[in-house]
Amino acid sequence: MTDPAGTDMTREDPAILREYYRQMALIRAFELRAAEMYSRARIGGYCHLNLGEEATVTGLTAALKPEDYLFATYREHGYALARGADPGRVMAELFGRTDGLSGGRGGSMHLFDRENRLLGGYGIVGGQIPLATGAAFALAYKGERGPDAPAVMCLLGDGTTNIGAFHESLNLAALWHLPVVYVIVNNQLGMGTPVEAASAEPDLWKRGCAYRIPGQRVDGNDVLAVRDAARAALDRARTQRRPALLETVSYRLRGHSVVDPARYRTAEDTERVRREDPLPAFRGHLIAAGVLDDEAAARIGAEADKAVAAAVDFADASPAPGVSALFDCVYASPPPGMYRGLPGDPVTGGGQA
Amino acid sequence: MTDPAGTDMTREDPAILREYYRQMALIRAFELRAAEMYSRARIGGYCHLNLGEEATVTGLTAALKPEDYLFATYREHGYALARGADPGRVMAELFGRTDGLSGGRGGSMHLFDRENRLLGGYGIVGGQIPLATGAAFALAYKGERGPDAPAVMCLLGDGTTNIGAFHESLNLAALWHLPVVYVIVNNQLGMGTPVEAASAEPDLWKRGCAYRIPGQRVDGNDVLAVRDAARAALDRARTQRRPALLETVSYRLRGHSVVDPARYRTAEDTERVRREDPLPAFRGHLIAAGVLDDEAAARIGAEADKAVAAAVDFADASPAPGVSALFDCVYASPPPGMYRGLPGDPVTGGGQA
Amino acid sequence: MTVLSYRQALHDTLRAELQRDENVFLIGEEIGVFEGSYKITAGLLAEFGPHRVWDAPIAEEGFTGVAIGAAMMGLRPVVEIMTINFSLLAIDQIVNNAAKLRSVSGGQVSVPLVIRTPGGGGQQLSATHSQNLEAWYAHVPGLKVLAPATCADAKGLLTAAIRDDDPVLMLENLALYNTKGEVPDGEHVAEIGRAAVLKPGRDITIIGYSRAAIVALDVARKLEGDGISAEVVDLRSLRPLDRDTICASVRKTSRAVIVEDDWLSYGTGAELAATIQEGAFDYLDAPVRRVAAAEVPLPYAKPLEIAALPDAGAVTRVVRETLRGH
Amino acid sequence: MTVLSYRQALHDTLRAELQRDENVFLIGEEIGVFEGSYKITAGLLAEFGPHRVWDAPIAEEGFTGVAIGAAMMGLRPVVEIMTINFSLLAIDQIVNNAAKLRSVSGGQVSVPLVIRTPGGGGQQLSATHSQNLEAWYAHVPGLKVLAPATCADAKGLLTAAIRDDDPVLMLENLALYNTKGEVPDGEHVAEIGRAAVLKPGRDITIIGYSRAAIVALDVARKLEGDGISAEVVDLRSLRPLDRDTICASVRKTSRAVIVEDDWLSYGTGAELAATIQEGAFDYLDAPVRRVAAAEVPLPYAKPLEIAALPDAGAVTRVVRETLRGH
Ligand SMILES: Cc1ncc(C[n+]2csc(CCOP(=O)(O)OP(=O)(O)O)c2C)c(N)n1
Ligand SMILES: Cc1ncc(C[n+]2csc(CCOP(=O)(O)OP(=O)(O)O)c2C)c(N)n1
Ligand SMILES: [Mg+2]
Ligand SMILES: [Mg+2]
Repeated sequence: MTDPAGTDMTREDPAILREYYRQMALIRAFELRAAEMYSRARIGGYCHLNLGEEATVTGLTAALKPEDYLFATYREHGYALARGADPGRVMAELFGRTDGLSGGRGGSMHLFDRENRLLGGYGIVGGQIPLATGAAFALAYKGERGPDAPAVMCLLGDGTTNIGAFHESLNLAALWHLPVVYVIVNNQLGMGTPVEAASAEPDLWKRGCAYRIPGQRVDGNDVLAVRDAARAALDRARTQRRPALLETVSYRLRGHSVVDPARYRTAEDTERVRREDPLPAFRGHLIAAGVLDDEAAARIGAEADKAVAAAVDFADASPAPGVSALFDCVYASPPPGMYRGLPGDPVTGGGQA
Repeated sequence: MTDPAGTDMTREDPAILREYYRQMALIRAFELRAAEMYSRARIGGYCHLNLGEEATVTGLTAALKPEDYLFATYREHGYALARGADPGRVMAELFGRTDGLSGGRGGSMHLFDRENRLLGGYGIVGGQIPLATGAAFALAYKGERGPDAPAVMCLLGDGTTNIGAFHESLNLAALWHLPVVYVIVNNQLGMGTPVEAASAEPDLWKRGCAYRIPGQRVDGNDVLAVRDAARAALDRARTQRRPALLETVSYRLRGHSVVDPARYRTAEDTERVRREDPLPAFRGHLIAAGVLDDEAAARIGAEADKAVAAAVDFADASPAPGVSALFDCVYASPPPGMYRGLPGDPVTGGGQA
Repeated sequence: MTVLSYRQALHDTLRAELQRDENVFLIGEEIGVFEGSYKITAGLLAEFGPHRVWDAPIAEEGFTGVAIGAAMMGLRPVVEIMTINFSLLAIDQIVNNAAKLRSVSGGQVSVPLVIRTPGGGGQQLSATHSQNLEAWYAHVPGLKVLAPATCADAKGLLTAAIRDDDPVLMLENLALYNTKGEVPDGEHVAEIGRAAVLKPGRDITIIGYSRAAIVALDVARKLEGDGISAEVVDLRSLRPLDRDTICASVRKTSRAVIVEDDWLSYGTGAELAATIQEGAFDYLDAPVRRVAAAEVPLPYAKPLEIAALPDAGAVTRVVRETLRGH
Repeated sequence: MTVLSYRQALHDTLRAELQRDENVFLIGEEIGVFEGSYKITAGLLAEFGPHRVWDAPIAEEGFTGVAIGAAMMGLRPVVEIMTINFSLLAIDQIVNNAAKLRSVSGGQVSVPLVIRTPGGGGQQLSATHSQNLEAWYAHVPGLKVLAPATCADAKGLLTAAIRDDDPVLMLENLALYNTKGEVPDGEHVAEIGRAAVLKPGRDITIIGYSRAAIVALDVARKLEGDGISAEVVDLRSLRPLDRDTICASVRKTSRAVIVEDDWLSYGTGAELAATIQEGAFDYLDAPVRRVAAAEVPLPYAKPLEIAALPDAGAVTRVVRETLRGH
């Protein structure tokens, strides 16, 4: 793992560094507010947060070009924001409203933003991996190659490396030379299971060995290290059509989802939560490097809070979808005879003499 | 790959070497006759032969102790024979007769011989791998360990390393320290697909790297090399509860199944068929080492033919199962209400006034 | 009798069976340290240790197959698949191995296996996490599929399943875990394959299983006040299906409504309606109607979710229509 | 019109669509060098090259998911899954992704995908290789499920499927590949969702799809000689299901027999019987009967296999019973 303190801030444009901090602060504020909204029953279902992954999210999305495609997991609010989605529309999706990214149909686990080339959050563990591989297949099929060609980034969790779809997809990507970068967002837990209890090779970045896919591990709390590693891997994908496996290591600050009190955490784990929080760490580095001062940091934090408050207001004001919309979006071309009954409706128009 | 000529025959008991040759000859004779019986419509469905894999089959089963368990693929006639099943009962299974190993219910792809601890041939690619892992789990659960403890051998084809079940199973076996040896019987083709066209890491024995499972490749045409490598891996499994991955390399002499004319083979491939036939090669080595002479070899061949002819007679004489047996073997404890209708039978006893 | 939650009844049964037979073990994701996604296995790792309670990596196909293989060797695994939605990853192992091994081996191999898995929508878990796919499993010879509605059956059927020598899919339901009811004390083994008449009645039969049977019972009780006497049949088992009890009830009442949480077309209710029209044809005074989920990937938004799922209101309406109709 | 085999009709359609639209590509195991397990794709690799015809490793979940992902990007993949039995490995991708992406994305994503896969028993392929699991897919909103019986429909429905913007499961049948029939020349696109009356009749309706529709037609033709006028309805599409055509036929004939190759309980016929008893209740003069496969993992031995599968004899018997019965 690289040492975050080791990254040379002085080579970076201070405006970009501040922008990264702004993004991280926005994600933090958004996720804290989402948790609150969940506890107030404004959000339902499952709600998985990026708390503790703000540097990873920011670094990975910073490496993406606008033309690139991103496939995410159910833990994807931050990616939607960092990719450019309007916070109000993201919050509206969590609220299940018509102005949500998917009109309230998908909810927290299924954020799609086609315009910003976010091709979805996915709830079935590993289900997104073949799809992302297929998107890369489509890019290769269309013959796009070179430094300006789009590539695909596919996110997955540490626990997800143990499922069959991971294996099948990486093999296909390597075999067919597809421009895709698989990123293992190792937050050190899959629900309550630590990496070593789930993966016989806990150095997850090495698991590409079975497909001759090069791997790399970076400190997920180091936004610049994450960005640079992802950028290099994406560039290799663009120009050489070689998939890559990148592992970012950070720490999940809260439970698996909002409802999980994480009682399985040890006292030492709790201490790590404090120690491994990327937001104050990055702020500290920026202040030390003279890129930010306390006042500017506070202002950025306040702006993030304001943006999130506005997002909540927007979501609140957005109407819930009406029942007449129930059968929308099921088929692109719904054939005439398709049954569209509500519970208890007859299956046919008549038949009783 | 080891050189078959390199194996030191002089250290082996000549009786054992002749027994290996006898087994290989029996498998060869059996498979040739099975092909013939298929073309005469005495065998139906799919029928996959071990032609070209006789040294692998014999070497692998020679490494097994009677207490060990074997899980096979649909290409398993030879393993059933080498494991001790009566050739007549194997042939009867292929004929679909009541004296078949499974009473004619399973056919060529599903040879089971519980007594000889052959826990099945399996038709879904990769389907046997989790089961074999589970059998090893049961051994570990029961606490058996040490040089006399049983272990599990699981066969799979080269093409099968690309399916999810392979990945999930190897991870579980390594994580839970299960006494199982996975053997990739690399016959260089999965149907018409060469290894390099299917596996991004064509050195298949290396694919254990993703689970810290040690791998090894041996010449599948060298019965002694196969046996010794399998034995070492099984012993490690027994004593240290460590899974292993063993790759044997041989060449499929005919089509994927009896009905496949293998038109996709090149002229060079056909030349390899001649060159890589393990049976004449082993005979040559044994003769050169003075373990066998032409006459003895001919006698063994003749005995194999006789045994197979007797197997065909036995199978022929065995009755086909009667329709009254249709619902046998579906449930261990069939509940009273279970529907057992033949096509067109009513679903209930009555109901019409 | 003791009043317990459905969750507690399942938990206590697992505990009792772990105590009774050391060949019984539990395996699944997050059932140990995390104490189960729905806390059915809470405390069992602490009590029985990691030798009996196995936290599995996210590998449904792998660990379900491992359990099947262990069952072939004589162990009695109880698998938890977190929800039935994830069972799709393991379905090849369940359908092509667990259900068929006895048959393809000509009886040489038994698979004494239980797969516990909850179905059910209504928790705003959206399209991929709210499915009711039990009709798929009920279609497959070689499997038994149980679906307890009551807390007593949660105990009785799970006990029966664990002691059964065949592979059993035990369908639980997210919406039932917190319901409470009387549960027999001590040993309680229900018979597999018998439906239960939860409430006798004369005018109409309402048929359900799992959560839907409870909805049916609620509706029937309310209708009693309006002078409508509805009989409620709780299937308890989808495979085998107790056609005799179903048809006997309808022969008595002459009318039937089916309540099911799955999608209407090709769902469980289709089999029930098909069975009834065949087995009680001359007794039927009205078509058998089905109250099922609307045929959409279940949306997240609450109003859409509510609209898509069957509820007491819809059942009541269809019961009244069925009584009036002919 | 030209007389072609069902296999040839499928082959020619794939070829024509590959020529017509360069976004169409084929992917599956052994479809290229090996020319297809059942030779549907013979010659297409040679003609179109590896850029259009992709031989996939044995990784059903992976390559099916790849096709779905490619479809999300606007390509039009035609996947071959060697038989429907192996689709279980890919079923999560089909049901949780292909069928739901449009919905969970609120319409942002389309999945113009075709999965071709044959079902069918009767080839002595035994328990794991002889299944008819189409009822599972027909149950799932978001999918379309087509099942051509005739050679003309093999062409017309496959063309329609490839040009459709939704995910379509195209059920083929091992027992039909060698059958022959007239196929319209040139462009021929069938309408998705319409059943066909293969033979009009007055006395009884026999309903089937895929191979079973051909069996139904054979039986109906033979019965004509005995003065029995049977109408034959070929569903052609299981999802959507053309309930109007089915019910209209039964309202005319008052009796119905269903022929299906899958297992009886919770099979496709259950939905048909349920639909008919609801949609034609007052017209029915006898219970709707189903002729389906016996509920066993299909045994290898020929006499057992024959006994387990529906055939013309069983259909004839049940038709006669249904005519006599009431
Ligand atoms: C196939 C499947 N199995 C199980 C689950 C339940 N589940 C949801 S998230 C999760 C843990 C995933 O862990 P990881 O991959 O590390 O991602 P993280 O949640 O830490 O981001 C599990 C088991 C699921 N959604 N899909
Ligand atoms: C899941 C699944 N997919 C496809 C098939 C069809 N199939 C049967 S054998 C085979 C090739 C297997 O190749 P390999 O693993 O090398 O074994 P071999 O036949 O060479 O022994 C295929 C694709 C199957 N039986 N199961
Ligand atoms: Mg994690
Ligand atoms: Mg092979």
